[in-house]
Amino acid sequence: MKKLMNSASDYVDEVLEGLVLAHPRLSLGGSARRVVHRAEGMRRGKVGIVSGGGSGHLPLFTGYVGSGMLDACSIGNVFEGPNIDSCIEAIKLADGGAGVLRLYGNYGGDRMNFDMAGEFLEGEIETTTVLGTDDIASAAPEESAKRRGVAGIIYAYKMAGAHAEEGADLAAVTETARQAVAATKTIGLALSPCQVPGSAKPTFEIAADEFELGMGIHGEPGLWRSKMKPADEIVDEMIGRLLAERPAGHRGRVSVLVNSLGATPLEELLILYRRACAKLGEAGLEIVHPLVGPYATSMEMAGASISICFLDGALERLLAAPSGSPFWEVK
Amino acid sequence: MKKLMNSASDYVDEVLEGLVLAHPRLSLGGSARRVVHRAEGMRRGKVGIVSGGGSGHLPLFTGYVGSGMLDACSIGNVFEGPNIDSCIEAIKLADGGAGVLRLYGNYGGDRMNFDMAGEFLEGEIETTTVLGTDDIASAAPEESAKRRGVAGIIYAYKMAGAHAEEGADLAAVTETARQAVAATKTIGLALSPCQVPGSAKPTFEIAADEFELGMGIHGEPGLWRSKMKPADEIVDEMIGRLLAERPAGHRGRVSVLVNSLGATPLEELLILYRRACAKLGEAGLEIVHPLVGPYATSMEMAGASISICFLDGALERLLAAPSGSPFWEVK
Amino acid sequence: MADIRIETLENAIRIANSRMAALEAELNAADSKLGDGDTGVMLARVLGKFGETDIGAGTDLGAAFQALARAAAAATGSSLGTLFATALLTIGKATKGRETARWSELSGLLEAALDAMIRRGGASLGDKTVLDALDAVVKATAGLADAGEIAAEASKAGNAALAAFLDKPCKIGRARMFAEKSVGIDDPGMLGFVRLVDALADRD
Amino acid sequence: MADIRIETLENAIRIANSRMAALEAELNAADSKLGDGDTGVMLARVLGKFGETDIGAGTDLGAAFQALARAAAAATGSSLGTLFATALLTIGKATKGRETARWSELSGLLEAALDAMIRRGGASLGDKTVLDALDAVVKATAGLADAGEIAAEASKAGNAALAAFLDKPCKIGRARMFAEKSVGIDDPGMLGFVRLVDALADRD
Ligand SMILES: Nc1ncnc2c1ncn2[C@@H]1O[C@H](COP(=O)(O)OP(=O)(O)O)[C@@H](O)[C@H]1O
Ligand SMILES: Nc1ncnc2c1ncn2[C@@H]1O[C@H](COP(=O)(O)OP(=O)(O)O)[C@@H](O)[C@H]1O
Ligand SMILES: [Mg+2]
Ligand SMILES: [Mg+2]
Ligand SMILES: [Mg+2]
Ligand SMILES: [Mg+2]
Repeated sequence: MKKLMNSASDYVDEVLEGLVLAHPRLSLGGSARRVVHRAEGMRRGKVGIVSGGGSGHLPLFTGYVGSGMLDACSIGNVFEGPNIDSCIEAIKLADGGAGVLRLYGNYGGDRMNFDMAGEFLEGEIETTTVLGTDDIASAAPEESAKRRGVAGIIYAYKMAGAHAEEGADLAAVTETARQAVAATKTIGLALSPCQVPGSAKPTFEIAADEFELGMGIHGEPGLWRSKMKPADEIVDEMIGRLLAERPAGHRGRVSVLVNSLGATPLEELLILYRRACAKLGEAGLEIVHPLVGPYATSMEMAGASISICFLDGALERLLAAPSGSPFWEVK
Repeated sequence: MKKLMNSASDYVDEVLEGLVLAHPRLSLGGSARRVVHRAEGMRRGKVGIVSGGGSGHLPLFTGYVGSGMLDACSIGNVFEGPNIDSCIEAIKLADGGAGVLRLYGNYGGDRMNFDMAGEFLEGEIETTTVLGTDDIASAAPEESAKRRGVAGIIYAYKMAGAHAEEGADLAAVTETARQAVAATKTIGLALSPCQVPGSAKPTFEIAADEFELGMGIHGEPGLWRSKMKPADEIVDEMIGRLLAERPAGHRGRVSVLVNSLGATPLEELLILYRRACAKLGEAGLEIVHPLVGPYATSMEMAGASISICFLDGALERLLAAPSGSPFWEVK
Repeated sequence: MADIRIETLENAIRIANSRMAALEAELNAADSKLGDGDTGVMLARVLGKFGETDIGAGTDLGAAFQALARAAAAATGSSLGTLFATALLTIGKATKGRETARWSELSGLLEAALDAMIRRGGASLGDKTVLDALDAVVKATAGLADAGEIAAEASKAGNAALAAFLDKPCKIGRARMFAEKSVGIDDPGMLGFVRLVDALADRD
Repeated sequence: MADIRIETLENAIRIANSRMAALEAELNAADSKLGDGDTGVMLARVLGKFGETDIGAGTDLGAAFQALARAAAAATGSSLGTLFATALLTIGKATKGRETARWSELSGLLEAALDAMIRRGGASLGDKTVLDALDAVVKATAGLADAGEIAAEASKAGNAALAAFLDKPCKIGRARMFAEKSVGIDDPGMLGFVRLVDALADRD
C-alpha cells in the first residue's frame, strides 16, 4: 500500500505537527509532543474532558478538541494506546480545578495507561472514567460493557463536552457521558484493509468481491463475510441489528452517523444514508442532526460504519449546543 | 473495485437524494432532479452563481451551495458534463433578477451545455461565464486559458459568492471570480485509480510502487511517473511548480488547500501540509485560512492536490467572509 | 433504393445498438489512453436511449431527428454526446415537416451538422476529433445519390481519415498536453464514428 | 553461576533483540489472526529501546529495571507493552538499591510481576494470555537456584503452557467474540514470551 509519508517512525509526529499548523485552535504539548489540547488553555472551574488512543483514526480523537467538546487528547503510535506520560500530561492540561473526565474507547492499552495516569495524579486531580462501548459487533448485548468504542464515541464527546461547557460538575458530566455511550450503537463493515506505516502487510486480507460485517477498526474479524451485495440490503441488515438494541422506553428521536473508514467516498456514504433514512422512517424514528462523512477512520481502510444515537430530551439539547472543534462545529 | 451502491444507473440519483436528506439547506430540483439549489430560494436582487459538472467529485460541486457561495448546481452523470436541461434549470433557480454568473471547470461537455443554456435563456436572464483553470499540469502557462479546473475552483466559489452576498452587481461578481481563478494554481498527484460505476475497469493503471504527478481528476495522464518518494520531496516539487506561477507583484499572503482525491486519509494530507507550510515559509509567504481535507475528489481515487491562492486584500477579505455551504462554512 | 424515412432511422438505430455491444469496450479503451475512458459507455447509453425513444408514430422525419437530439441531450452532457445532439438537432431542423429526404441530400445535411458542431465545440478541422472523420464523409458522399454507394464511400472515407490521423497529434483537450503521446493512437470519437458508419454500411 | 546483575540484564537484552529479528513477523502474523497484527512490531520497538537505554552506568539493579520500565512505557501504550512495563517496574521496586539478586529469587520476583500484571490488566489466569505462560514459568522455577536449570525449566514450562492453551478459547478482548476461532491459534503475547524465554535459555 502506498503512503504519502516520509518514514514510519516520523509518521505520527509529522501528522500531529501538520494538524496543529492547519488548526491553530489546537496546540501540541507534552514532553514527547503527544498531547493535543486547546490552544486557549483551560477555563478555571470548568470540568475537563480528555480522550485519546492510538493514531490512525483522524479526525478521532484530536479533531474533536475544542470548546464544547474535548479539552485534551493523548496520542499513541498507530493503533497502539497512548503511553502513560501522555495520559498524565493530557489530564493535567485539561485540569481547570473542577476534575477531569477520562472518556475514551474500551481498548486494553488505553485503559491501563489512563488508569495509571489517574492513579499517578491521585490527590492532585479528581478523575472519573467513562469508556466508549458502541461497537455492537464486539461483544454480545449481555456483555455490552466489554464492547469496544468506535465512531459513536463522538456523541459522548459532544454531549459531555457541551454539559461541561455549561458549567455542570464532574459527576453530572460523567453521568452525561455514561448516558451518551449507553444511547449509542454502531456497526461497521469493511471492504479493504489499511496498512500500519512500517508494517510489511495490510491489516487483513479480503477477496476483491467480498465485504465483512462487524469488523473492528484495526481490522479485527467481524461477524461474517459475504460477496458484495446491493447497498440497500447491507444497510437493512445494519439498521436491523442497531434497532434490535434500541433502549426500552426510547421515545423516537435519533441522530445518525454514517462514517467512512477512510477510503470510502462521500458518494457511497450518501447512498447508505439515503437507505438508513428510509428504514428509520419505517421504524417510526425521526432523525435529527445527521452526520455523514469521515468522522472516525482507519487511515486508508475502505468501509463504513453506521451509528445510531437514541436521544432523549437532555441528550438532544446537548447535541444541538455550540461546539468549536475543528471537525465538528455547531454554532 | 468494490462500491457500496445499488446499481450503476441509480448511483447519481441516490447520491443526490442522500445529499439533500443529510443537508436540509440543500434542495434537489429540475425536471430530472439533477439540480441542487438553496432550499431557502433566491434573494431578489442578489446576483446568482451557478456551477456544475460531472458527478463523482463530492463535495464538488453541490456541497458548496449555500449562503455566500453557490446558488445552484447542475449535475451530470459520473465524469460527464451536466446536460443542457439541468444547466437551464440551474440558471433559472439562481435567478434573482440581477443576472447569473456561470462558474465551472473548463471541460468540453460542461462548456457546451452551459453555453447552450445561456443562449436558450438570452433575453430572459443575463448571464456571464468564468471558467476554472487552476490545474497547471493541464496546459503550459502560455495557454493557461486552456487549463482545466480542479480543486482550486472552490476559492472562486467562495470569493465570488461572498461578493454576490454583499450585493455586488453581475459585472463585479464576474470580475471577482475571474481574479480568484487567475490567483489560484493547483497541481495533483495520483496513487491509485477509481472506477466509474458500471465500468468494467479502473480509470487507469499504475504500479503498486509508483505515483504520477499532474494527473487529471478523471485519471487523464500527468507529467511524469516515478517510484514512490518521501512525501517531503514530492511536496517540494509541487510547491516549486506552483510558486513558479506566482503572479507578478503578489504581496505575500496565500491560502493553501491540501485536498484528498478521495481515498488518501487526513493523516497523509497533514504530512503534506506540514511540508507545504515549511516551503511557503521559506519563500516568505504567509498562509491564511488553510484548508486540509477532501474538498474535490474523484470518488475512491488515492492521491492529493495542492492549491495555492495568491491573495490580495480584496480576495482575502472575501475569503474570510461568512458562508453557509455544508462543506465550507465560515462564521 | 428508397428515400431516407423514419424507418431508415429506426433500422440504423437497431444496427448501431447491436454493433455497440462489442464497440463499447473498444471505445472506452481508446479514450482511457489519454482521456477519461468513458466514450464507449456514454455512446452505448445514448444509442440505448434512442432504441427506447418512440420516433415511429408520426411521419415527420425532422421531428424524429429532433426527438433523438433531445434523447441524446437528456442522456448525457459529455462532449461527444452533446456534439451528437447538436448534429441531430441541426439535421432535424433542416428536415422539419418532411416525410422523407433523398439520399443525395445526405452529404449536405451532414455538412450542416458539421458546421454546427464546429461552432458548438470550438475545435477546428485537423484537431484530430470526430469532426475530421465526419468531414471526410461529407466530402466523399457529395454528389452521390445511391444509398449503397454512399454507404461504401462513407465507410471508405471514414477509415481513410482514421488512418491518416493515426500518426498526427491531437490538438484539443487535455490530450493536447501530451501531443506526442497521442501520435499512434486513434481519437476515440473518430473511432466510434467510423466503426458505426462501417456497421451501417455492413462492412464490419 | 553468578548472580543476576546489570550485565545479566544487558546480555539478555542483546539476546532478545537478536531473536526479535525473526520473531517480529511471526508475532505480527499471530496477532493478525484475531487482533490488530502489531504485537511483533511493538515488541521489537520496545526491545530496541532497551538496547539504546543506558543501564550499565550504576550498580543499582533495581534502578536498571526501572529504567527499562520507563523506556517500555515511553515507547508504547499497547496492552502488552504496558504490561511489560508494569512487570519491570514491580521487579525494579523489589530489587531497588541492590547490586545483585540471586537466581533463587527469580521465581518470586516473577510472581510479584505476574500479580501486578493481573491487577493492571484485569485479565485472569486461564484467559489465554501472556499471563498463563508467565504463571507456568513462575511455578516451574520455584525453589530452583541454578541459572542453567532455571533456564531449562522455564523454557520447558513455557512451551508446555503454549501447547496446553493452543486448543483453548481466548477469553479477553475482541478475540473473546470469536472464541471458537481462537481455538488452535497461539495467543501472540504468550507466543512472544515463550519464544524469548527459549532464546534466553539458548533453546531456539
Ligand atoms: N470540442 C470538440 N469538438 C469536436 N469533437 C470533440 C470535442 N471535444 C471532444 N470531442 C470528441 O469527443 C471525443 C471524446 O468524447 P467523450 O469521451 O464522450 O467526452 P469527454 O471528453 O466529455 O469524456 C473525442 O475523442 C473527440 O472526438
Ligand atoms: N488485559 C490483559 N491481560 C493480560 N495480557 C493481555 C491483556 N491484554 C492483552 N494481553 C496480551 O497482549 C497480547 C496482545 O498484545 P498487543 O498486540 O501488543 O496489544 P494490543 O491488543 O494493544 O494490540 C495478547 O496476546 C495477550 O497475551
Ligand atoms: Mg494494537
Ligand atoms: Mg467524460
Ligand atoms: Mg471521455
Ligand atoms: Mg495487537
